Amino acid sequence: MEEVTINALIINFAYVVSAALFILGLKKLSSPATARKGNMLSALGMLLAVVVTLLDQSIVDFKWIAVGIIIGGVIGATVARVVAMTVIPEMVALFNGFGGAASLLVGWSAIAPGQSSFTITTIFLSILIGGMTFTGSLIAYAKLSEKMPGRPLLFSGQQIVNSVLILSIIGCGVMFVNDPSNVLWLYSAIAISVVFGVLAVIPIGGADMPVVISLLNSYSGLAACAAGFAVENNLLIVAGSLVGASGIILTQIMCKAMNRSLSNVLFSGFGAVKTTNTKIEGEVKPLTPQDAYYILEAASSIAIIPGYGMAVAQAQHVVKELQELLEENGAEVVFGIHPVAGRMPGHMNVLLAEADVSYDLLMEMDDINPRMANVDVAIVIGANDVVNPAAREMEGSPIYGMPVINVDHARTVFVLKRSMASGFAGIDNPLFFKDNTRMIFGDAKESIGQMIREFS
Amino acid sequence: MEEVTINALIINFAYVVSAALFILGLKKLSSPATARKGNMLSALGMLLAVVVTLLDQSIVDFKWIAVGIIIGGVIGATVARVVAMTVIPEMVALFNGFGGAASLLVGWSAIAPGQSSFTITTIFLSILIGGMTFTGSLIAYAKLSEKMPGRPLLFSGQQIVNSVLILSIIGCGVMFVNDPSNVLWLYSAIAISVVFGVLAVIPIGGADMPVVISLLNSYSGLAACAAGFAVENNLLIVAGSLVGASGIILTQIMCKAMNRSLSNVLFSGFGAVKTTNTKIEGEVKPLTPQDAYYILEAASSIAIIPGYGMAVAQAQHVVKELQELLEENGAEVVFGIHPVAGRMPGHMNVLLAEADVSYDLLMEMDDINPRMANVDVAIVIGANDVVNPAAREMEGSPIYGMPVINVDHARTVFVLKRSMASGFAGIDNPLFFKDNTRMIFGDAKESIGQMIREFS
Amino acid sequence: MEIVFLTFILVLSIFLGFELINKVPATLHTPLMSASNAISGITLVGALAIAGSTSDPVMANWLAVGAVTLATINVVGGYMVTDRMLAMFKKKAGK
Amino acid sequence: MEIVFLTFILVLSIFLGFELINKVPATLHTPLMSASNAISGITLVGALAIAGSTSDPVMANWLAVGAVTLATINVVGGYMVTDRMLAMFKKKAGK
Amino acid sequence: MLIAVPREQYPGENRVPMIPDSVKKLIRAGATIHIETGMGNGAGFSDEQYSEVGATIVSDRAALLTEADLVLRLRKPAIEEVDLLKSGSVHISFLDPFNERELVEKFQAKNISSISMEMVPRITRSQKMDALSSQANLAGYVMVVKGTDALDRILPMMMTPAGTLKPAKVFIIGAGVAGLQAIATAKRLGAKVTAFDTRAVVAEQVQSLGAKFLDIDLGETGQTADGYALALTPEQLQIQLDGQKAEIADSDIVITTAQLFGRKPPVIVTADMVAAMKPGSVVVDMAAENGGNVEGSVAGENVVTANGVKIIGSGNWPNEVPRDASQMYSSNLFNLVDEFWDEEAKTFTLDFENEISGCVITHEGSVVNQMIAKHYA
Amino acid sequence: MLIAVPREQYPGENRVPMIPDSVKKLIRAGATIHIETGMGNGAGFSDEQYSEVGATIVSDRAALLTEADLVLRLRKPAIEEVDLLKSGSVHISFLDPFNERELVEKFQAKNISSISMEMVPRITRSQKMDALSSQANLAGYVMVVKGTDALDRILPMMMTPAGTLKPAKVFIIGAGVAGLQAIATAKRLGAKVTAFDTRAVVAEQVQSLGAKFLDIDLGETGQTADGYALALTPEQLQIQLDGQKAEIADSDIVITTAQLFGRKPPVIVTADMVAAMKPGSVVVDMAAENGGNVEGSVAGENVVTANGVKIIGSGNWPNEVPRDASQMYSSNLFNLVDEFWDEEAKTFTLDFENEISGCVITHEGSVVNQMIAKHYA
Ligand SMILES: NC(=O)c1ccc[n+]([C@@H]2O[C@H](COP(=O)([O-])OP(=O)(O)OC[C@H]3O[C@@H](n4cnc5c(N)ncnc54)[C@H](OP(=O)(O)O)[C@@H]3O)[C@@H](O)[C@H]2O)c1
Ligand SMILES: NC(=O)c1ccc[n+]([C@@H]2O[C@H](COP(=O)([O-])OP(=O)(O)OC[C@H]3O[C@@H](n4cnc5c(N)ncnc54)[C@H](OP(=O)(O)O)[C@@H]3O)[C@@H](O)[C@H]2O)c1
Ligand SMILES: NC(=O)c1ccc[n+]([C@@H]2O[C@H](COP(=O)([O-])OP(=O)(O)OC[C@H]3O[C@@H](n4cnc5c(N)ncnc54)[C@H](O)[C@@H]3O)[C@@H](O)[C@H]2O)c1
Ligand SMILES: NC(=O)c1ccc[n+]([C@@H]2O[C@H](COP(=O)([O-])OP(=O)(O)OC[C@H]3O[C@@H](n4cnc5c(N)ncnc54)[C@H](O)[C@@H]3O)[C@@H](O)[C@H]2O)c1
Repeated sequence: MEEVTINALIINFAYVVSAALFILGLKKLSSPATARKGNMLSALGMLLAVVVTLLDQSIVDFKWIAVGIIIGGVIGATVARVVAMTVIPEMVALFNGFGGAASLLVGWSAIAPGQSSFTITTIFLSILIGGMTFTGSLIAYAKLSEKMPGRPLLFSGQQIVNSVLILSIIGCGVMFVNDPSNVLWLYSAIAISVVFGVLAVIPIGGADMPVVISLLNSYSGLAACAAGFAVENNLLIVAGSLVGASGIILTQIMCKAMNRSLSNVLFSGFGAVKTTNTKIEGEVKPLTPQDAYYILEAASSIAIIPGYGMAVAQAQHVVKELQELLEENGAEVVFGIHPVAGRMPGHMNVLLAEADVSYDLLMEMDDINPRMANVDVAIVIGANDVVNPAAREMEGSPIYGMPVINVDHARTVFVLKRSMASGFAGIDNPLFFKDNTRMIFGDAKESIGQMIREFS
Repeated sequence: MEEVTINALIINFAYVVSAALFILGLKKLSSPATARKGNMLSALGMLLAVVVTLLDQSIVDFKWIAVGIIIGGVIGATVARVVAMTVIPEMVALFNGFGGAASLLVGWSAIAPGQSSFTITTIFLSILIGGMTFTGSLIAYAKLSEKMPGRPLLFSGQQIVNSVLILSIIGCGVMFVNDPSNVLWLYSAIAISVVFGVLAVIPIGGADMPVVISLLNSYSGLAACAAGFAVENNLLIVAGSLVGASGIILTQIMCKAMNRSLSNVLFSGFGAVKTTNTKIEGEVKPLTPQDAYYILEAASSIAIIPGYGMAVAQAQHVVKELQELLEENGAEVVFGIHPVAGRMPGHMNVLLAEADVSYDLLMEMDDINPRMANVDVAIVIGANDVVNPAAREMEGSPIYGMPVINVDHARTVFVLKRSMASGFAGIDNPLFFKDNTRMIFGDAKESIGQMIREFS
Repeated sequence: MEIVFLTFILVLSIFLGFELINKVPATLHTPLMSASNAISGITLVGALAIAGSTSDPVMANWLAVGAVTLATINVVGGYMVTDRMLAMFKKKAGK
Repeated sequence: MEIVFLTFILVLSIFLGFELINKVPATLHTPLMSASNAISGITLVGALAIAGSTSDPVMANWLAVGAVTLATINVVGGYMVTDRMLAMFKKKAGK
Repeated sequence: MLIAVPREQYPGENRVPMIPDSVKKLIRAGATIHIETGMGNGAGFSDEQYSEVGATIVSDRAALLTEADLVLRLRKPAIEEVDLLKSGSVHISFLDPFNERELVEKFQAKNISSISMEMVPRITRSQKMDALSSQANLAGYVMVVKGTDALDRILPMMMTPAGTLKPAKVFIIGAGVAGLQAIATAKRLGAKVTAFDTRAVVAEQVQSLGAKFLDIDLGETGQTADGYALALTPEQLQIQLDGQKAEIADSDIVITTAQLFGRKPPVIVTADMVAAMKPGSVVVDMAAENGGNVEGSVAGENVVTANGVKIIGSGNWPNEVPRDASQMYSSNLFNLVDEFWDEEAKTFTLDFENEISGCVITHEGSVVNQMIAKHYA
Repeated sequence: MLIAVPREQYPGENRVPMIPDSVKKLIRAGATIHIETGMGNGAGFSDEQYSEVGATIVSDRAALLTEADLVLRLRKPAIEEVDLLKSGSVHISFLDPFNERELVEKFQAKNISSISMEMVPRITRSQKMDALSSQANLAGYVMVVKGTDALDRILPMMMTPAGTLKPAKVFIIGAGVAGLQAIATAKRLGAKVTAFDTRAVVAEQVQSLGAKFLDIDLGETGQTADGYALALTPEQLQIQLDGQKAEIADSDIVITTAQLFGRKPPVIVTADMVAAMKPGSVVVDMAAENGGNVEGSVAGENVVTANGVKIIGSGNWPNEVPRDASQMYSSNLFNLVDEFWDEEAKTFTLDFENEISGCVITHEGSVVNQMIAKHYA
C-alpha cells in the first residue's frame, strides 16, 4: 500500500468505522441489557470490514476467496446453530483455535522478500502466537468435550521441557529474522509453536479451561494484531489489540470470580493441586454478591428463607431493603419461615416484624414448599438445618424425617453463610453441594449490603 | 517530517509514552483517592513531550522559545500560587483562554504555501476554535470575577446576529481554503471567531459559567487536535481529542448535576429565564444524593436530625444503615432528637428503636446544640419546624422563642425533603436558603437509599 | 513513520480495551469471551488482503485461502454462538 | 496514508476520552476540568515544533513565541492550580 | 414568691404535681417552695428528696394554702379549699372549666388568677406545657398494656413448631396524641394495627407509624385551630359506626380514644358491636370516666359482657405509670411557670401579650378566657 | 381406637389439652374421640365446636376414662383416676416424673403406658411435640407483660416536650426458650435488655435478639445433650450472684427463668439484691411455683417488699393466654400421637426404635425410661 489510491483511502476510512463498531460492540457487551445489540454491532463492523476489503481484490483470486468464505461460513454457521447450549464453551475454544490458525497462515503467507526486519519480526510473532493459540485451543476443546481426560496431565520435567521450547523459539526467531529466505527456520518455528501450545495447556485442569480459553482468546487477538503489523493493516491492529487487552482483563476477572490468581491457573503444578482440592470438596460453587445481583435482577419469583444466621448478623433490616428493591424490580418476593428457624419459637417473626416486613409475605413451610419448583431464586440467609435436604434424602441422618423447606427444588439457590460450618444440629448439609446452589460466603449483612449496592 | 530521521522516531515514541501518561492521568483523576497522582502523571507526560520536542529545535530559535517559556512559566506559576482558592474557577477560565489563543497562533503560524487543502482546513479550524475559545473564556472569566455583570446580557436579534456570524465563518472558511495566500480571509476569519466567542458567552448567566468553561475547555482540546492535524503532530491529536471528548462528557455530567440540558445552558433565551428564576427563589442549592455522598465520605462528625418526614417516608431502616456505613467510614454519628419532632411525643424514638438505633446515640436538643458548631454535616431528614432558625432570628414568627436544633451552625447542612413545602406549623424556613445548606429533594427513603448505594 | 502511528494505535486500543471490559457481570463472561473471540477473527481481513496482494501467488493463495476458511469459521461461528447465548439471556432478563 | 492513521488515532482517543471520564464525583469536576485544560495546553508542543520548522521565520516566530508563552501559562498554571485544589481535597479525604 | 404544692387528695391518685427535680429548678429561679408532707409519696418520692433540694415540708395543709402566692397542683381543688387561698394569688392545675362553672366562679369571686392546664393553647411553642398531651401520651401506652394483659392471646405473630399463631388484630379509634401512642405501642408488640379518626389529616400520621388507616368517607369533617376535632353530624356518626362494624367484630382488641374538647365524648362503639366480638377479646375505653366512647363501659371498672368480651374502663390511665406521668406533668408545670417568670422581680407575672396566656381562666375578678366566658354565657 | 380427653381439674387452669382443630385431625386419622363436657370452656371452646368436628361429648368422667384406649390431658392425673384406666391403655400428659414417683409406680402397677410430655427428647425433629418449649415460650411473653403492667414507669424511651423519659432497664436471668422470648418481648417494648445465662453458648443467641449479654466468668459450665443446663457448683453460683448484684440493683424489671431440668431451680436473686432495687421496680419469678429463683417470692402471689419492690410469682404463666397456649399444647399432643400412629391399624403403637419414645415412662409394667429409672434407683 505504498502509494495512496483513492480506493485505499475509502477502504481505510471504512476500517475506521468498523473499528468504531467493534469498540461500541464491546462496550455494549459489558451490560446485560445491551449485550445482544453489542454483538450485532461488532458483527456489522466485521461485515463492513470484509466487504470493503473485497472491493480491493482482483477478480482472479476472488473465486478462491469465495470458496474459502463459503466453506468457512457454512461450517461456522451450522456448527453454531446445531450445537447444544451446554457445549458452547468447547465451541468457543474450537473457533478460537481456528482464529489462531488463520493468523498463523496469514503471517506465513505474508512473507515476501525484502521486508524490513521489523515486519519479519511481526510476521514471526503472528505465526508463533497463532500456532500456539491453535493447538492450545484444540487441547482446551478436547478437555472440555471430554475427548481427553479433564484432569491435569503432568509428566516429570515438564518445566524443563517448556523452558527448552521457549529458548528454542527465541533461537528460531532470531535466525529467521536474520535470514527470512531460509524456510527451515520458518517451519521449525511453526512446529515448535504448535507443540508449545499443546504442552502449555495439557497440565491445566478441566475446571480451569474457561480461564485458559479466555487467555488464548486474548492471544489470538495479539496474533491478529501482529499479523496486522505484518501486513500493515490498521484494522487488524486495532481489533487485535482490543481483543488482546480486553481478553487479558476478562481472564483476570474470571480468575477473581473463582478467587484464583492467573499464575495459579497457568502453572501446572499448582493448577493441578488446586483442581483436585475442589474435587474433594465436591462441587462447592462460590459466588460474589455482585454476580448474585445480576441473577437476582433477572429473576421474577424469589423466596427468602431466613435462619439463625440472619439473627446473628442482625441482617433483618437489609433483608427488608433487598426485598423492596427486588419488588421494585418487578419480582415477586415471599419469605419462607421454617417453624424451628432460629433459636426460639418465632425468632424470625420477631426480627422480621422489627424490620417491618409485612405479615402477608411470611409463608409457612407447608405453603411454600409446593411452589418452590416455580421459584427462580431461593435466598437462604443464615439458615442451615431447616433447609437441609438430608432430612428427606439421607435415611441415616439424625434429622431424617423432619420436614424442611425444600429450597433445593428452586431453580437457583443462594446460601449466605460465613463458612461451610454446620448448624445447631451439627450435621453436614448436602444442599451446599447441589448443582443449582451457589454459596455466598461472608457475614449475611455484609453480603446483602453489597447486593443492595448493586441496585442503582 | 517527510523523511524519517532517527531523531524523529525517538521523539515520536516519546510522544506515545506521554500520550499514555495523559491517559493514565485522566483515569486516575476520576477517583478522589488517586486524583492528585493522576495530575502529576499527566504533568509528567507534558514535561516529557516538551523536552523531547525541544531536542528537535535548531539553536537559533531556541532563545525565543526560552523567552516564551520563561515568561509564560513565571506568569502561570505565580498566578497559580497566589490566587485565592475561591477564584480558581476564574483562573481555569483564563488559562483555558490562553490555551485557545495558543492554538490560534499555532494554526496561524503553521500556514505555509503549497499545503493540501486538508491541512488548510485543519489550520482554519484550529484558528477558528482557538479564537472563540480565547474570547469565550475571557468573557467567562470576566463574568465569574464580576469584572462584568454575571446576569445574562441579552439584546434583541441576538439569534440573527449569531446565525449571520456562523454563515460568514463558513464563507471565510471556503474562501480561505480555496486561496490560502489571501491573508484577508485569514484575518477576517480570526476576527469573526473572536467576536463569535464573545457573543456566544455573554448571554449565559454567571451561575452557568462552570458548564461553559468546561465546554470551552473541550473546545480548546479540539483546537489543539486541529492544530495537530495542521502540523501533523500525533501527540496534539491524541491529547487534543482526549481533552475534547472528556470535556464534552464532563460538561454533560455537570449539566446533569444541576439538572439542566446542555442546550438549556447554551441557548441564551432559556439560560436567561432559568438564572433569573433561581434568583427569585433566593439561593436554594439543590444537591444530588451522589454528590452528597462525596461530602459525607469526607466528613468526620455527622449529626442526623430526623423529623416527621422520616416517619412518613418510613426511612428509619435506611437511616440506620447510613449511620452504620458512615461509622465504618470512620465518622462519628449522633442523632439529634427534638422533643416535638414528629406528630406524637417520642415519635422518633419509636421509629429509631424499631430500626435498632442504639439509645446511646440519641442526643437531646440541649446536648447537641452546643456541639453543632463542630459538626461537619448535619443531615436533616424530613424535619422542618424543629430546625427552623426563624425561631431564633425572626421576632415576628409564630414559633419565635421556641428552642430548635441549630443545624444551621453546622459546617454543612443537608435537608432531605420532597419540596420547598412548609411543615406542621405552616411557616417558611430560612434554613433552606442559607449558604451552608444543600437541599436534597425527593422522598427521604429514596434519597438515603441512593447515598447508601454510593458506598461500595 | 507508519510504525509510529501503528504503535500509537496499538497503545490507544490497548487502553481502550482495558477501559471497556472493566467490570462485567459473570453472567456475561462467556458471551463476551466468544464475542471478542469472533472479533479476533478479523485476521480474515488480513487473509483477504494477502490473498490479493502477494508476491508468490500459488503458495500464498493456498495459505491465504486456508486462512480465509478458518477465519470465516471463527467469525461466523463466533458471532452466531454469541448471539444464541445472549438470546436466552435476554429472554430471562426480558420479563 | 497518514491522514488515515491520524483519523484512527482521533477516533480511538475520542472513545478513550469518553470511557475515562464516565462517572466522576462532582467534587472532582473542577479539578478534572482544569487538569484536562492543562493537557489541552499541549499546543505548546505544536508551537515549539512550528517555532523551529517554518517557511517564514520572522512572522512565524513571533506568532510561535506568542503561542509558546500563552501555552506555557496554560500548562504551568493549569497543572499547579489543579494540584492546589487536589491538595486540599486530599487533606479532607485524608483523615 | 412562695409557691405551695399540696398533696393530691383524689382517691387512688398516685401522680404528683411536682418532682424534686422541678422543685430544684424553681428554687434556683428564686422561688420559695413549700410542699405538704408526703406530697411525693404516690410516685415514690420521699419528703427528704424534696427538702434536699431546698423545699420546706409543711404538715399543715390549710396554712400551706393560705400563705401561698402560687399554688401548683394536678387535679382541680375542692371548692372549700379555694376559700383558703389568698386574694390575688395564682392557682394552676387541671380545672375542667367547661364543666366546673361553680369552681371557676369561686376563683373569680375570690379574685384569684386561675390557670387551667387543659386550656394551654396548642401552638408548637407551647407543647412543653401541654399537660393534656403529655398525659394522653402515657395513657395511650397504658391502654395497650392493659388490653394486652387482659387478652387471652398473645399480640405478635409466631411461627413455631407447634403451629403458627396469627398476630392479634388491634383497632384504635381516635388517632390523637393518645391514639398515636397506642398505635405505636401495639405495633411494637407485633399486633396488626388499624386505626380510624374523623380528622382525615391524621391518616398520614397513622401510616407514618406503620399502621393501617381505616377509610370511611364521612364527607366534610373539621378541626379547630388547636387541632381538636369538631363534633360529627348525626348522619356522619352513623356512617362511621357502620364503617367500623366489620373491623371491630374482627378485632381482638379495640381501643377508643375519641374525645371532643370540652364536650362529652361521642359513643362510637355500640353494644351490638361489642356483642359481635369474639369471646375473650377486649375493649379499652379511654373516655370511660367522662361518659365513655363505648356502650356498656363502666367508669373505673372492668366489665365482662355476656359473650365474654372484657370492657376495660378503669380510667385515669397515666396514673398507672405515676413516676413518668408525674415527671412529665411536673415539667409541664415548671415550663408554664418559667414562661411567665419575671427574672428581676423573681415573681410569676402574667403577660397577656403572650398567646400562651390563653390558659388563664379568671384574673382580677373576671373570666378572661373568651371560650369559657362564651360557654357560660 | 378410643381417645379420651377429660376436662382439666386443676383450679384456675384455663388451658385445655385439645382444641377442635386437632380433634378434627385425629378423627380424620381414624380415631374415635370422647371429650368430657365443658373440656374446652377454659380456652373459649364450646362443646358444640367439638361435636361439630365429630367428637362425642361425655358427661360421665369415670366412664370416659375407663373406656379409653388413650387418654390425652394437660396436667398430671390424680392418683385415684389412674385406677380407673384400662390396663394396657396409654396416658399422655405432663407427669413431672422426677417428683411423682408414686404416680409413676401406679402407672407401672396398672400396666399403663404412661408418656411424660416433659421427657420428649430435645432433638430438632421432635420440637413439634416439645410442650415444655411451646409453653415456656408463651411464659416468656407473659412474664414481660405482667412485669410491664406492674411497673410504675413505661418501658420505651421517649423524648418529649415534657422532658426525656429514659428507657426502662430489664434484666433477664436464664436465656432458654422462655428467657429468649422474654428478651424479644421486652426489646419490642423498647426496654434496654440485658440477659445472663450459665450456658455460654446462649450469649450469641441473646445478642441475635439485639440484647446485651452480661459477662460473668463462671469457668467450666456444661449442658446436657438436650441443651439443659447442668447445676453450678456452690462457688460458681456465688460468682454469679456477685456478678449480677449491680445489674439487678440498676434494673427496673428483673425476670428469672433459670431452671434445672428435673431439679429444684437455683436461688439466684437473694433478698438483699431485691432490697437494693429502686422502689416501684419489679421482679418476676418464673419458677415461683416449684421453689423459685427469687428469695421471698411466694408461689401464685404478688408480694410487695418493704422497699416497695413488687415480686410477681403468680406462676402458671401460659395460663394467662389460654387460647394460644391450648392451641400449641394441643398440636404438640397431636404431633406426638401422629408420630406413633399406625396408619393401617389406626391405632397408637409405640415404636421403641424411634428415639422420641424416650418420653415413655412406664410400659408393660416396667419403668422403661432410663433417666427416671436411675433417678428412682
Ligand atoms: N426455633 C427454636 O425454637 C429452636 C430452639 C433451639 C434450637 N433450635 C434449632 O436451631 C436450628 C435452627 O435452624 P437454622 O437453619 O435457623 O439455624 P442453623 O441450622 O443453626 O444454621 C444457622 C447458620 O447460620 C450461619 N450463620 C451464623 N452467623 C452468621 C452470620 N453472621 N452471617 C451469615 N451466616 C451466619 C451459620 O453458618 P456459618 O457459621 O458458616 O456462618 C449456621 O450454619 C434447628 O436445628 C433447630 O432445631 C431451634
Ligand atoms: N411531637 C408532637 O407531639 C407533635 C404533635 C403534634 C404536632 N407536632 C408538630 O409537628 C411538627 C414537628 O416538626 P418536624 O420538623 O418533625 O415535622 P414538620 O415540621 O411537620 O416537617 C416535616 C417535613 O417533612 C417533609 N416530608 C414529608 N414527607 C416526606 C418524605 N416522604 N420524604 C422526605 N421528606 C418528607 C415535609 O416536607 P416536604 O413536604 O417538602 O417533603 C415536611 O416539611 C412541629 O411543628 C410540632 O409542633 C408535634
Ligand atoms: N402544639 C401542637 O402542635 C399540638 C400539641 C398536641 C396535640 N396536637 C394535635 O392536636 C390533635 C388532637 O390532639 P388530642 O389527642 O389531644 O385530641 P383529643 O384528645 O381531643 O381527641 C383524640 C382524638 O379523637 C378523635 N376523634 C374525635 N371524635 C372522633 C370520632 N367520632 N371518631 C373517631 N375519632 C374521633 C380526634 O380527632 C382526636 O384525634 C392531634 O392531632 C395532635 O397532633 C398539636
Ligand atoms: N430441639 C431442640 O433443638 C431444642 C428445643 C427446645 C429447646 N432447646 C434448647 O434447650 C435449651 C434449654 O431450654 P429450656 O429453656 O427449656 O431450658 P430450661 O427451661 O431448663 O432452663 C432455662 C434456662 O435457665 C438457664 N439456667 C439454669 N441455671 C441457671 C443459673 N444458675 N443462672 C442463669 N441461668 C440458668 C438454663 O441455661 C436455660 O437456658 C435452650 O437453649 C433451647 O435452645 C433445643
